[in-house]
Amino acid sequence: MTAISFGDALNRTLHDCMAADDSIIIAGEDIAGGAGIEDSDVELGGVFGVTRGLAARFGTGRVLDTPITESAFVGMGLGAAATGLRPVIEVMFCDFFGVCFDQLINQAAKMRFLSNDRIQLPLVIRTTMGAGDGSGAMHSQSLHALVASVPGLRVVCPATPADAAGLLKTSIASPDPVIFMEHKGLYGLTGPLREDEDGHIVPIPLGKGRYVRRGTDLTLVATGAMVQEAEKAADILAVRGMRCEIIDPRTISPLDMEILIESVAGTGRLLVVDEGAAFAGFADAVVSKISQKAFAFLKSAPVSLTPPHTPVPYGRALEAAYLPSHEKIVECALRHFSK
Amino acid sequence: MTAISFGDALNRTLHDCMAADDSIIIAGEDIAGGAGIEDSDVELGGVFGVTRGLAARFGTGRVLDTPITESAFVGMGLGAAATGLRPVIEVMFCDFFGVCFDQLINQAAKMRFLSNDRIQLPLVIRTTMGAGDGSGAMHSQSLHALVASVPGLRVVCPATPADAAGLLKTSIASPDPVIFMEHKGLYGLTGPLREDEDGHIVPIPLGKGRYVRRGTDLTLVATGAMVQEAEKAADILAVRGMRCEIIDPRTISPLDMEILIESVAGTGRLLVVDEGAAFAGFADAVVSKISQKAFAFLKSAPVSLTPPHTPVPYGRALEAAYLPSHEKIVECALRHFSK
Amino acid sequence: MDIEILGKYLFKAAFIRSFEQRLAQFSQKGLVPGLLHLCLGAEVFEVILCSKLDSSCDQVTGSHRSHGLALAMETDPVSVAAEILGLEAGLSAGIGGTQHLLAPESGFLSSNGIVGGQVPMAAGAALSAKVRGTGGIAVTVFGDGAFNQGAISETMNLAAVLSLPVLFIVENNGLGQSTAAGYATAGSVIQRVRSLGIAAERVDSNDIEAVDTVTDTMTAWVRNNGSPAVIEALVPRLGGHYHGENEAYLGDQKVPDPLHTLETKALNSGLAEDQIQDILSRARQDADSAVEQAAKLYPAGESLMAKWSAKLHWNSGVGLLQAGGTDT
Amino acid sequence: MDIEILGKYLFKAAFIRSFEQRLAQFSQKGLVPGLLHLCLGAEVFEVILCSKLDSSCDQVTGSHRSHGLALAMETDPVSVAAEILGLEAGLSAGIGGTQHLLAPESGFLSSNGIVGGQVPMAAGAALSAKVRGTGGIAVTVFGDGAFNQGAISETMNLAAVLSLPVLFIVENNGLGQSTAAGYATAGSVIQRVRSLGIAAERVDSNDIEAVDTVTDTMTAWVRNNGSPAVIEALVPRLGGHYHGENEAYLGDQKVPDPLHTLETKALNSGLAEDQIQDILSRARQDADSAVEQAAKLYPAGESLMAKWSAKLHWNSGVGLLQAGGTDT
Ligand SMILES: Cc1ncc(C[n+]2csc(CCOP(=O)(O)OP(=O)(O)O)c2C)c(N)n1
Ligand SMILES: Cc1ncc(C[n+]2csc(CCOP(=O)(O)OP(=O)(O)O)c2C)c(N)n1
Ligand SMILES: [Mg+2]
Ligand SMILES: [Mg+2]
Repeated sequence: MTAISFGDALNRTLHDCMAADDSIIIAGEDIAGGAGIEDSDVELGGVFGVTRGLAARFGTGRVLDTPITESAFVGMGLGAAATGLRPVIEVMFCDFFGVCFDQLINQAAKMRFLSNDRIQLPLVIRTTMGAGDGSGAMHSQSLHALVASVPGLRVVCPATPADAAGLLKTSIASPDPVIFMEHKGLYGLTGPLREDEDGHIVPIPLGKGRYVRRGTDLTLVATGAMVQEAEKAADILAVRGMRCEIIDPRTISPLDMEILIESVAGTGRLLVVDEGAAFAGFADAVVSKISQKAFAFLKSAPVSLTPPHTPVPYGRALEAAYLPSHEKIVECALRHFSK
Repeated sequence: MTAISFGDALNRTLHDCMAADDSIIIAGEDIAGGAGIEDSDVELGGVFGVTRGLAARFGTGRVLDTPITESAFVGMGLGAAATGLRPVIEVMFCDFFGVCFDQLINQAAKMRFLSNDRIQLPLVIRTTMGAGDGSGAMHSQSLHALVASVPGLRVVCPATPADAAGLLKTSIASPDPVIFMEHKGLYGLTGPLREDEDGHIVPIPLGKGRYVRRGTDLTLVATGAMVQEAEKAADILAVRGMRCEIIDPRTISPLDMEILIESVAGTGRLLVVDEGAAFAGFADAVVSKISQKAFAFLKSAPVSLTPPHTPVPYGRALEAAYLPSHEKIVECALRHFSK
Repeated sequence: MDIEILGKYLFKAAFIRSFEQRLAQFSQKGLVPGLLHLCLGAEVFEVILCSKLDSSCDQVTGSHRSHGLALAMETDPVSVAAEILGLEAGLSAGIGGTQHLLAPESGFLSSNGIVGGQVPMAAGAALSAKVRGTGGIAVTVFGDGAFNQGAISETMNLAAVLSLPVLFIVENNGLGQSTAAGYATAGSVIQRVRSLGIAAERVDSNDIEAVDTVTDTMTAWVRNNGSPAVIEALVPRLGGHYHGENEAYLGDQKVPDPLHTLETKALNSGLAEDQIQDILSRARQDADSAVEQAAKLYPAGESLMAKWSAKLHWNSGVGLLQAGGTDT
Repeated sequence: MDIEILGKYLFKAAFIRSFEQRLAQFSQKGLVPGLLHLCLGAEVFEVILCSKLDSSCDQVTGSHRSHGLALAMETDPVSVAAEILGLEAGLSAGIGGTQHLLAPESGFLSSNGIVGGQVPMAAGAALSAKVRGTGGIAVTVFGDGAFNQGAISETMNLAAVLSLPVLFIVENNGLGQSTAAGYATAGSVIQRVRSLGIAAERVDSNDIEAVDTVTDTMTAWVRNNGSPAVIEALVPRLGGHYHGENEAYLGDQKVPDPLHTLETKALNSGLAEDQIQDILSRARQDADSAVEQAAKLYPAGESLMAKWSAKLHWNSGVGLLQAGGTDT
């Protein structure tokens, strides 16, 4: 068990996977950095440093800096995936999915289906998500459910270094296109890495959630950066006598319904906290699925806690008012579930 | 009360609105038709004929045929809306939102907010949705909830000629960007048009649902082409002794929660049938909101009936297996609600 | 030109023509689920183009109007026809349909329902060929209308910048649906692509000799230099945008049919009249029988959708590597 | 050139420089929520460009790097600074921030967080001017990196085809984030836009006279002809991509600073040394005091978000015309 940051865990995984498999290539903007600048020999390694050292190690034949043309290079990724490579494409922020959305929802998502499974599409789109750093309305969105609502795309939202590494490894091996969403606020988070006896990263299956903590009174569902808020809230609620069970589904699609139902069966109460859409987002999806599948267990109305249905604001006070937080979780839990 | 087709109702509304307000312009592909063809004097009026006669009447200064560049002309629409015009832009199929999604989710959706209301954005994006005509995976999607999940966009899904006309009129007058989704399968549907004593189309407010029929045993929620399926199903279920109440919310955002809660308060049972996403779609949104807001009224688990979580298939038998239908509604209602 | 080769071109082009005409008849009888975008007029160019390719390492992507390309790449015609008819023996068991023909096994990676959607993926096929050192190239075919789509200009730039072996084919038939290319396109195709520093040639599909040379030169250039090139092919659109469309917007343009031109060329090059007739009638018979055979097959139905529903289900790991984990 | 005009240019450009430097200091103190993309090096060009515009009918849209443009269009500097600081007196009460400055009232329609996102909307502003007959034009400013984005090539084509009065400005600073323009861009900007049949000029921002002439000619051309034009402006990027960035990837490039060039030019044209110093120090004082004043204002908070939450709520008709209906 090594303690490592979330960002370094991803970097380590990319290094390991690329070393093990020649067919893995990566492409994106500034992922090596300094392309075409004469005296430049210092790698940028992506704006968050996740791709550091890859170009130096594997060469610019496999680590491609691209022009700022997401449609072209995401499409290139899927075309390469359909013809024998395993591309890992970086789209700097998921907000930029807007400029390449056709390549995601119509091309990547549908190709395996349209080929009736004659084509496998081992494509990973790495991207960032989430607010909290004053990046404003077009660099802070949480579009995990939006992409998960598109049949054919798999969506991963890790919350810890170990999950980031293990899930990235599995995503790269997946024959389905995977949208791999890294919350910007987590890059600095440190934690242990799970390795096997040979020092290999232990892969984590897609579709398998995780009990962050066990509890009996309320099921808190959270992903990405919200997991930490849920943990802090649970600490506070524990003092108030409410023992929360926290579930991190880790992947949005496939979604681990078993763990969700199991938990709600135990607690009878559901609070989903999410940074995504207030309408038809991840929170609505979970509340709906649980209401349908575990209705009999519910002791009271399920509750979702999301940002308001507005774009992400910029100013610090505004952003704080916008984002779910442990304080808001506590307040929400007490208001809805304290009798 | 004139009987008129859904398509003609839209055409009539565009004529009326453009005649009444010089600032309304329309743009899109082939909406006049024959642009640049020398001997062409026959207007195509759009691939579904909805814009027929507009170019002849209002001139190509206000009715603009565009190249096949959705990002450019949707963006042009929003820029024009921000600076004094009221553009009605046609995107031929909502599946093509992929190629102009940035202009929808980042630009149009966020502009009023980012300006803190100094800019109004009276932009209507007319588009088609829905399967059932063998158009295949990229001309048949139902992305109403996907766009409704984006804060700042309003989404309208009319199911009758009267609603199409009344809602289009209101949409054009709206200071918010509206995605106006016309189900391809409805263009031929005829019905009365609601006009006032002066022969003007009666506008229908956004956010106001409609009781399609009253009933006591089960609330069926449906929009667009699914309303007809719900009606047929209700007829059959009536024979089996189940009296369905059918609600057509008509607009996805804003969503008329009052009518939904009122209905569920009466019936205690909810079945949402929808042609959109099986995960984080309209059905999940309604089920979630009702489970949260009307839990106490629910006598049994709410249910959603959607297509499977796959792209839309092409072959007739496949497409029939994919789409919700009145038979499937009946089966689903009996399975879940017959005790 | 070698008359044997001319004969082959003629056979294939005539086959495609007959194949589509036969399907159009089926469409009129209501037996085709979707709208048919026929390639009437483009067959000869496409056949000659594809004759320069090697389906073992090259990949072609095409637009909504790609029946001919799939066939020119030697995709099994019964499977193509069955796919267009939405039947079980189709390439994808009828899941994809007329606008979504996928046959990477014969070098036809994909056609596409989104104008321009097929173009970026060609850069990917080219990248694969380059990284894996297969010697292959990618060819992507699209229309004059598509030419203005951002995804295409982006991909041309990307292919140039990354030196990817992609041959871009602009099939300029003068129309995008009902809109004239001259109206929709600023500047000229050739100038625009040359301004990217990409090698480009324009060819009239009625000039058989030129088509043969240009496709040969340009495929070789891309293959040998590992960098992109463009061909603008002037092809007529001999029918409506789709079969059965109300073509009222079209004036009466008269354009020579490259298939007739090829016939004449073959005749002038020494192929006997009866040989030609024989080729044409064989082509027609083969095409008819392929379509007829396809039409006899079963439609795919519920079980296939059930399979896919399970596979892609939001709560299913099927089809995904569940490395060391249980299937949820 | 008229020394009075040179003096004005100098004042404004120096004001923008000081304004941004002051904000950079605030950023270092942790008082700016987001990353600051400073326009260091582009001020002179932007000031001269905007001096040719009429804010009563023209509209400018800009990229992520648009503080200078907003100020050059005479947007109130306190409001701009407060917006960048995320405070209540900001243009949008701090909702938008550094990358989202919207001031249509002063002819600056919008800046943008999406590379290229601001360009199509300029076509719309131009269309409005055309349809409403205001005599206005739209100007849209973006970088060399953005130039490859599909939305931009699409918009150039659209503006040409529909004859829209849009002036496209490619601010070529040789870099898109850490990537050289020469690496990312096939062909040359000028050739590429001229191939669309669009009038285009290239100008070095250190050639003050040329900047003055080219911006004057091109804005007039667009206004008079009602059709698009392009200026490629060579501007240096005197700092990192954003303030505080690790610029290790940059070699040591030495480029002349147009602000110094303008100073020299003013001197050579007859403006006295002390007049120049006076201009520069006034500019610095004004800028400092604008930023300082802004920084004293309140942050907006919960009540504003509550207002917007109600307004845009998925279950709210607020902000929508509820024609004849009840508000649900
Ligand atoms: C993004 C997108 N926009 C619009 C359409 C509708 N559409 C299908 S084909 C077509 C015309 C295409 O013209 P062109 O590229 O010249 O090809 P051609 O049909 O002439 O072969 C249009 C507008 C589409 N399928 N995708
Ligand atoms: C669609 C999109 N892709 C990527 C980015 C991230 N990004 C912001 S600025 C920038 C570089 C832009 O370069 P250029 O257009 O030359 O403008 P400059 O920063 O040099 O002024 C990039 C890659 C973005 N904001 N939007
Ligand atoms: Mg064409
Ligand atoms: Mg730049």
